[in-house]
Amino acid sequence: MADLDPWLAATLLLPIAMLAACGFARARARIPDLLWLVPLPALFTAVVAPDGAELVLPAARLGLGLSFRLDRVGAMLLGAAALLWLLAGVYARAGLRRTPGAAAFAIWWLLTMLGNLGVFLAHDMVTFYLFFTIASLAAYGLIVHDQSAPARRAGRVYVAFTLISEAMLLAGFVLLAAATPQHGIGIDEVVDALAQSPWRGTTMALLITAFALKIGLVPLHAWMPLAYSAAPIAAASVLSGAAVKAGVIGLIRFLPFAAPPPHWGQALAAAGLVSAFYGVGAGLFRANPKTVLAYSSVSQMGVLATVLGMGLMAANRHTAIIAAFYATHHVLVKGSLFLALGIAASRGWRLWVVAALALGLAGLPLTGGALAKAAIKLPLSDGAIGLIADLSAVASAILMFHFLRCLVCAPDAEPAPPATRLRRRAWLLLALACVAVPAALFPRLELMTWGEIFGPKPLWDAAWPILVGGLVTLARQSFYDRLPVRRAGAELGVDHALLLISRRFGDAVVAIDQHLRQWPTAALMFVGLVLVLAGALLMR
Amino acid sequence: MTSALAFDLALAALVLAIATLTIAAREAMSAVISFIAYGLLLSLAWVRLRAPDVALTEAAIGAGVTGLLLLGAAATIGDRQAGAAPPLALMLAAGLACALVASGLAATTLVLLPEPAPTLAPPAMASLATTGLGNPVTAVLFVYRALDTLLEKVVLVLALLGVWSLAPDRVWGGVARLGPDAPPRAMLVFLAQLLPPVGMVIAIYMFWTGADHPGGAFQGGAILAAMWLIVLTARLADMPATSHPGLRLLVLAGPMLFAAIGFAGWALADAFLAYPEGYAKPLIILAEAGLTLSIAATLACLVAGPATRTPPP
Amino acid sequence: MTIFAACAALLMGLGLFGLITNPQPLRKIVAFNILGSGVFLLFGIVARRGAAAGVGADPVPQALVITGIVVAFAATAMAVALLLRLFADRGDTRLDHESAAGTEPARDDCRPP
Amino acid sequence: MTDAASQSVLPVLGIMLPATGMLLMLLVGGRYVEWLALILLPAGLAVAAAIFAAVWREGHTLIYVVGGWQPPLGIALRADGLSAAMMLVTAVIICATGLFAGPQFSQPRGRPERRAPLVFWTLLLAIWAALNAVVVGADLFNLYVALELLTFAAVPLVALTGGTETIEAALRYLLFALLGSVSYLIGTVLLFAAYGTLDIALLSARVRPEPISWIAASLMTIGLIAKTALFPLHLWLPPAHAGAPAPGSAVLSALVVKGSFFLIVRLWFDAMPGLLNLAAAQLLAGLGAAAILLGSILALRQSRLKLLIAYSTVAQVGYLFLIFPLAGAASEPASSIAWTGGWLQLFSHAFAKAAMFMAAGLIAEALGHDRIAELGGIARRLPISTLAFALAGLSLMGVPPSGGFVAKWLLLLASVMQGQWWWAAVILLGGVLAGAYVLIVVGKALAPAGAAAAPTAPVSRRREVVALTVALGAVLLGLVPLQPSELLQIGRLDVHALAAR
Repeated sequence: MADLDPWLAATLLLPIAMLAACGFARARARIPDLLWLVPLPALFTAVVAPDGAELVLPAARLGLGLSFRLDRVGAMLLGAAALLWLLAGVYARAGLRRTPGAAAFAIWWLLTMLGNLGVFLAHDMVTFYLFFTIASLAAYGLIVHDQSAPARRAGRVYVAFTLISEAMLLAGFVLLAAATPQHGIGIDEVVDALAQSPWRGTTMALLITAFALKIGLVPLHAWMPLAYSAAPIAAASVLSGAAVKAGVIGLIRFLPFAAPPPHWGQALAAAGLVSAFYGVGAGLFRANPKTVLAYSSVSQMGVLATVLGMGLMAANRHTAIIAAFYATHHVLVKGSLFLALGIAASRGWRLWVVAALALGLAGLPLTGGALAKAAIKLPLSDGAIGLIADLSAVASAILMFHFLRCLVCAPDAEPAPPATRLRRRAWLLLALACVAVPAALFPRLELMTWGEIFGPKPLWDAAWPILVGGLVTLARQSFYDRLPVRRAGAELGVDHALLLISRRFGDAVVAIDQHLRQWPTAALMFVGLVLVLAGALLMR
Repeated sequence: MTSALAFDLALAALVLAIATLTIAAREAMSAVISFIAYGLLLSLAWVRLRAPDVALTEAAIGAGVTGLLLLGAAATIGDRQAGAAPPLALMLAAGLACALVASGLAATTLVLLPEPAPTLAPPAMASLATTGLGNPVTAVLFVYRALDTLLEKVVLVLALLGVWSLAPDRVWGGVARLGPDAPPRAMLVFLAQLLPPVGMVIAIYMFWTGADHPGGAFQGGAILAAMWLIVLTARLADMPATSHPGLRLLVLAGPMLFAAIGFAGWALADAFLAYPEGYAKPLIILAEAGLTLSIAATLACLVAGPATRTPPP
Repeated sequence: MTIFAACAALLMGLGLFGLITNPQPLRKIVAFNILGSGVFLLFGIVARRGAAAGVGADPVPQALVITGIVVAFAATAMAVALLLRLFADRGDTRLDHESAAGTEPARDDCRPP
Repeated sequence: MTDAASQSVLPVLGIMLPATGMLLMLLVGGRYVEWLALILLPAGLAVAAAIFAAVWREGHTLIYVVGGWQPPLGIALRADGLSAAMMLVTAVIICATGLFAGPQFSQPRGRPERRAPLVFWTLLLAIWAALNAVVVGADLFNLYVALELLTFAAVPLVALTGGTETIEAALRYLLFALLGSVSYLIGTVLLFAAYGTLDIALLSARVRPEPISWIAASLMTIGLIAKTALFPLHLWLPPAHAGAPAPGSAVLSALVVKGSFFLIVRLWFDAMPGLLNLAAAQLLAGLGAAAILLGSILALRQSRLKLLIAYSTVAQVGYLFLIFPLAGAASEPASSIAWTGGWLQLFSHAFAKAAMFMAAGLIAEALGHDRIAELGGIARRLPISTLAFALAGLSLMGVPPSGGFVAKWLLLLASVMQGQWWWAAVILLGGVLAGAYVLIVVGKALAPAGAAAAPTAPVSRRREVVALTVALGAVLLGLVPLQPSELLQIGRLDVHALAAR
């Protein structure tokens, strides 16, 4: 069966089966313990399934169905995400045991995972939209898990952003289909047909905005610090590490690298640059390590958007794989940094591991981050842009030093339950993967040789931003106490204002409705409509 | 022709005046009373429009039974506060809108209708012979458009079910209360003894003649219902309980008989609700007989309303 | 016939006005009946216009009116029964209770912290 | 209508089987009512399936001339592709509702007859007969009688629980529906006066674009809109649909409001093809758009679950009216796409809304209330009902694979292709708002129970499974192809040929 890869099928069926099992009370109690098992088939798929493995559900032959395909880009992200889901699942297990909301958490977890894994495999727009939506909506449950006021607020903001992103995505997809012969929905064919689309500009705008919302490009990032600060550590880890990559894979899949329309590359790159620096700037004023990491995500996704934008400008097909590689590293490193917050990593040798991971984001030599930075240097290598890339590395380094400082100074973000040995091992494994996975994948990219990485010049190139960052941090030390530290997402007082406005608006609508539903008004409206409709019909 | 015109003019003016009175009356009771007068006058208009069948129906059901129903309701509710009248601006807007609608409809009927008017009278008359009936309206009701009539009987039964369903749970299947609790007046009792035999004769005549002359099941049924209601109001007989199998059979026999004849037509003649050659008239009279009784029972029960007392043991 | 056509249109307008503006449901029901009889009269005019083949009025619209009158009566009966039940339960016959109290104020959990 | 058509008595059976069944139920009463329902529901489903199969297989309309009297004098019944699909969906939902309502409305053995069961089962069958009469009716006055049948069956269903609010809601519903009926009747008599026929097929050949047609059509359309509860004529719907018992709400929201909508489409697409001009089509869809946006916002603002669902119906009905500008224009294939999308929206909403009301009914039964703020922990106690609600909600939001998604996709595609992007914006915004109100409920249901959570009453597992199955029906509808359906075109007039005439 050429079109039915068993691993691929198992990747999706296992989470679904687990979800189905949640319908039974006895099974439901056991599910939280088994969460970590669920991404195993996905991990195998990513490792063993051949490039181009396909899965087409039978219904697809009738018309609408779901079709999946694994390629190198998808496999990298799928593997990294599955690994993170697995280890974060191990981590979550300890905290969930016999807590009242465990089953609900497990359901949201499984749904988010299902959506997240599926989105890397989707081969047509409907499938993509399905899994993208599942992951996005289910993440709401993870964010509001502890039902505290900040969590509910974060959930509300997140849902607003997500639903708007979904709507824009759907609009973009419909425009893509409308421009495709026979209104096909295969991702390859619609992206090819985009060049001839009469709505090319609108389509690009909708898709880029939708995915930018998902990856939190400034100014569409407002939900991200709130959500990651409010979510439990395990959830924040998978959301920031894995779930956000749905937006990255979206950009990779749907940007027309082969025949890019003018200006969109510049726009995306510019937005990415703004995000890259804004994230750092904003993160420096936060004290909560979770919030700092969230802003780091804003910044890192900005870097990624810049890479994709530059690739689009240059019509460089390789951009996809490079961006995927960078994202793969980010999956693992951001996931493990979040998990570090719950295992008392602020002391002893573990602090050094955290430091290596954190500075890896700035390209610390001999880490996975250095490879990731090296890979994206290619599209970013020319002149002024190269300088900006270096500056971004410096900025990342400064932010990460700040994070380390917050980690050391702040008490554990989630003191109870105590860090178990299992949790620490899971975390350590993940930290190892941050080096091992990029190292294993890097040669396959065939971008450059190890020699080009380990030469003295490249090592120096990677190291000096860290040194500069460290020096700046030391210099900053003296001001530290004077700096105003802001609460997570405080600049988002806007959401209160918006909430108030929408509440006013809602009240107005309710008032209108009550008025319209009075008998004389409604009956008069009836007569009025008869007259208006007759008038409209007579108007020829 | 001018005297006829003058009569029509006077009639129309009177109808409109009484209608205005009905709408504008201060008290519910006077509105209902003028509505009954309005209905009776309107049946005169129907006579003028050469529609005696409709005139009879309007008088019997539109004015008669409806009037009884509304009288009862008005007597119970009276003019108790039902919310304020809408603000003046809304009244004005409503007046304007209704004036627009009325003038639009008047213009439509007076100006836009085609000449010569399309009519189905020729085919209806041409086929009349095959039905054996003399009254084309009855032919339309029971032959050409029998499905409408059948469904409308179902509507009537459904309305009765709807009314019955408003009984509180504890008195379900009980007896409907009719009229005031006070003992009936002697005059009413006298009337209730005098009228029903006459009414029944008229009703039977109406239904019987309906095949060939104006009249039929509706009108006959309505008169029977009225007679029954008089008897009930005068306490000469008791309303049967709504769970009484006999009452339910009475209500349902007509529609079910009609449906059975329809299905028999499917089996024996060519089509559902077709009548076998030569048997049309007897079958229609049979159906009408059943329907007259059922209509009488249904209308009376509709006027009597839902049960208010528990069924007798 | 022209007279009755105008009469029918005016009756419909009158009935409609009563139906819209009268706050008392019983009066609304009466107004509905006037509106309905106006419509039926329109059928009568159409029937009369269709006089042909030796009959004074087209029998088809006449039959439709008879059906219509019965349906209107059924509607009246149901409305009156509902009204009487409402009156028995509540002692008044206002129809705007629900719209005044149906939509409750905002939920607590949506209030900004 | 297309020339090819075959005589079949099935449409008559579709009406008369439930109608006579209903009369029989009233006659026998008591416990026999449920036994009769047990026979009649599958029989009616079989008739609907047979009609569907016949139309599907033969590819043309089934016609029955009642009593052998050809229109215009007589009455014909016609089952085209659309009627067949409507009948099947109706039958499935009615049967599911019957299964769901079984335990709730059963007569105790050896005790006097109870009110609610007898009334419920008879009304269920009456609604079924009426809906079938509406979808196969081909005569405007016959359709009027069918509509009244539908109204008179729906109103007592609203008042079935007997609460004062429901009585008031039923009275408002009845009075407003009567206003709609009268308006429809005026249009009918005007058309008869102008063209001498009430038969839809004959009318479509005779009707001319002239003022009397437009006046008649506007009266009929607005009258039907009042019965469909399209904004701003929705005054009666929320209290009526929220006040009825759960199986009643399911049928009312899923099917009854669609009956009158179906007739609006019959009127404009079959009886008066090509007469709907741009301005009027935009007006109708504009009302639909207002319904989508304001209905969804109002749904968001409700504090009671059943009212939220009822307002969601107000919103979802709005989508149906987008069919007029999108499918009415002569621009293939966009208009066929919109046609399929519109009907799919109707079908999938029928399933989704029925499932939602069933689930909400079970939740209310378990908790003793349906206040959204206090739903915490219900997912633990009624996981199946919560899942049913969530799946139905996903269809309303338009998440694939669900009928709601395919419907929205096709409607969006059609509006983009016709350059009427404003409808696309409305559809998308409606999806966002639907997502918000569904997520609020599901989020609350999955949240842990509050400290003051009341003990829950037990709920029948079978009824939960019925609700879930109906919700799965909405999901399964998403497996139809993403393209115009041929079935729904069977028996349709060739509008564009007529427009060119």
